[in-house]
Amino acid sequence: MTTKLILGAGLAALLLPAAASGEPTDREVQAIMKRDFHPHGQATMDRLDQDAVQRVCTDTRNKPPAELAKTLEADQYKTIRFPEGSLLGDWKKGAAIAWSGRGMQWQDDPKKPSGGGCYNCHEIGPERTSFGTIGPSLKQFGKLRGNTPGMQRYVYGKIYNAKAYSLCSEMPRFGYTRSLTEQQMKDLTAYLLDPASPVNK
Amino acid sequence: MRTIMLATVVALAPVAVHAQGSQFEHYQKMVAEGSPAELFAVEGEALWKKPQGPKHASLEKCDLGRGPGVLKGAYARLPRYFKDADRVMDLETRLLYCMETLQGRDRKEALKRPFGNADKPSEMEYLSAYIALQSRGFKLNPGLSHPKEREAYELGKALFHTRTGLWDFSCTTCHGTPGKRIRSSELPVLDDPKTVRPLMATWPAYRVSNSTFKTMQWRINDCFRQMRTPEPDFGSETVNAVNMFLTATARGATYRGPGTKR
Amino acid sequence: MSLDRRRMLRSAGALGALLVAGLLKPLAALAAWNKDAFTAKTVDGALKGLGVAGSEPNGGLTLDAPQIAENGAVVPIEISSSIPGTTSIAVVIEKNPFPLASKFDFMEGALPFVRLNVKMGETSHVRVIATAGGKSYTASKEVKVTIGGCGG
Amino acid sequence: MPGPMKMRATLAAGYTDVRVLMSHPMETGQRKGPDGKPVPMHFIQNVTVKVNGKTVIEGQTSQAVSRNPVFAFRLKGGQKGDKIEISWRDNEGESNSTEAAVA
Repeated sequence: MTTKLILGAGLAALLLPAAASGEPTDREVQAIMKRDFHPHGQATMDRLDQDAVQRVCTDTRNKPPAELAKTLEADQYKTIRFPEGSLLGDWKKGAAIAWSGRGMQWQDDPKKPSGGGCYNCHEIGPERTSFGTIGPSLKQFGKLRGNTPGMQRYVYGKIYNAKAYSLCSEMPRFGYTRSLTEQQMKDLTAYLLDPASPVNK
Repeated sequence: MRTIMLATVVALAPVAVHAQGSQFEHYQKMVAEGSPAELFAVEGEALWKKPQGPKHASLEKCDLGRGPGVLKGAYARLPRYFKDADRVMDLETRLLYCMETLQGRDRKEALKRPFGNADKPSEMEYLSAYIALQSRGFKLNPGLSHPKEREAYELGKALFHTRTGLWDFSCTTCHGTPGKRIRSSELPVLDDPKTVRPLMATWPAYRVSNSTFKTMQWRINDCFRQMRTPEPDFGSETVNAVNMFLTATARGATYRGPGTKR
Repeated sequence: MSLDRRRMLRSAGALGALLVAGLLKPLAALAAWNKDAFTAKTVDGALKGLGVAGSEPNGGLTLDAPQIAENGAVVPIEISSSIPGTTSIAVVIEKNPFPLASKFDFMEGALPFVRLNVKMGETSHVRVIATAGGKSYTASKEVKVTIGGCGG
Repeated sequence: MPGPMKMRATLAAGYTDVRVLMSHPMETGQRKGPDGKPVPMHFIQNVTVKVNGKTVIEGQTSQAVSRNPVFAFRLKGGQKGDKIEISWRDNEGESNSTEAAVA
């Protein structure tokens, strides 16, 4: 995978003394972090390896040059594995996944399924009054946009790898990082698009 | 004297303040006024004076930057460069250094349980409450003149913008844009003095969600946990640099902690 | 059990009955914990336990509480009464499993004012009841309990 | 052994402002401990405020008062040096008290 190749270069970073003034380079920061962190539970050290997306977004403070963004977004899109058939799972299960903020942290049991933490950042269904505002409101998502196969593909793909659509998006790449399973992502897609879901009432 | 004056101000504050500001601010303000933080300072004082370790020594001769045993205003001047250790240290990193040098304690033993819980707060938590309390009324003024202090600041700034971990977060994901919330918690922008000052003026703090006292080393550690990275070492250069960046950004704020947080 | 002890218990029971009936009011009873009121699972039960038959709203009784609490484990509330002769203030959290949270009796030398932190399991009205001159007055406010943080 | 208490009593406009902190778990009986078993109910039931030896406030509390309780009270008038004593007693019969002079 292209992304992995670019990432490899960062791994070889050596600890260079930081300049007496001025911000340290990415490479120096990486080396310091590698020295200062330790693995804990499922949170292993490879999580500190910056890939191309993280590196470019860090370097450009989330404003990548358009051409580069386009190329890397295309790379990211190639990582998405769309399942065959309908992408609409069980919206009820999706609602629970959207609410849970647990999962993938060092104290979490890796055998237990992770949550999506969607409500941390998005307003979604009317049944939850505590929701974040880091991401856009997804209120009535399917009611406003319909649930055509194209729309299902967009939602599933965005959950799988948000960076394929907007390179420096703050949204995690849930499928690409194996944080959510195929079924969980289908359930979330249903929570947003199924006409029976409270989101669309 | 200062603490007593503060208490009076609180008591005289009009009841109807909540007309201004957000609904969340009203909660934050009321919570801050009824803080159990000082209970932890009582235990912290006893720990400060308790002989421990192979050298059977207390921490009373620990130099937090203003001379051995001087606590008044010491917290407000941290993090800073310490010549004896040849590095930048925040309060807890310095306390650890004193445990090792003055008390002769093994680093591993002293760090066995740096973060406590409601049933059993940690030594670091008690001590931080006691020491921070004695900086009330002092302006936050971390060291920024030594090259290593500037280096720590620059590293902290770079770390603040570094996208990392399984979920590609950086500090700015949550703390870079004004007016954002995570669920119902309002998120302060952490590279803007206006929003960092009130925050750094009240850490360390009694944290309602944990029902216990929490420190900056913990606060930063817990952010990395939620960023899905591996765990930063206690007292590491990374954590000290982030703390330095935040404190330097808040420079000039009058310390009024230890406070109370959600 | 000895006969003496049994007899003693019986008379203690009789004394208790007299106390409930309000026929005897020893000073010591003030310091007790009103078990009936505190273990009641309904607002009505709690009020009955407190001996409050009915209460009316009064502007002299003020309750300050946040409209939204980010964490139900600590909800600060402040109550004060300017109703002349206020002798007690009780705090009832309507949707808590045991609604009565506290009751304060104010004697000569104290102002009818209290500030404390309470736990709330869910969004609920917080109701305060003040007693003055044998009458009861009430004020209430809804506190929305929300969930802050990252939920993990 | 009961944890510490801390009290402050200061003269304000026409009254004495009293603030007290109590170290107490205030267990509801609903919470599960690290062993998975529910932690038994353990909470302060009575709080008493005395001024120069005379009781002025009798409080009764339930498990719904937050962990590490904080109370603020107001006393009529008062003068510097008045002795304030606050004590608590919990459902397990444990108790503690603290004293302070009005400043």
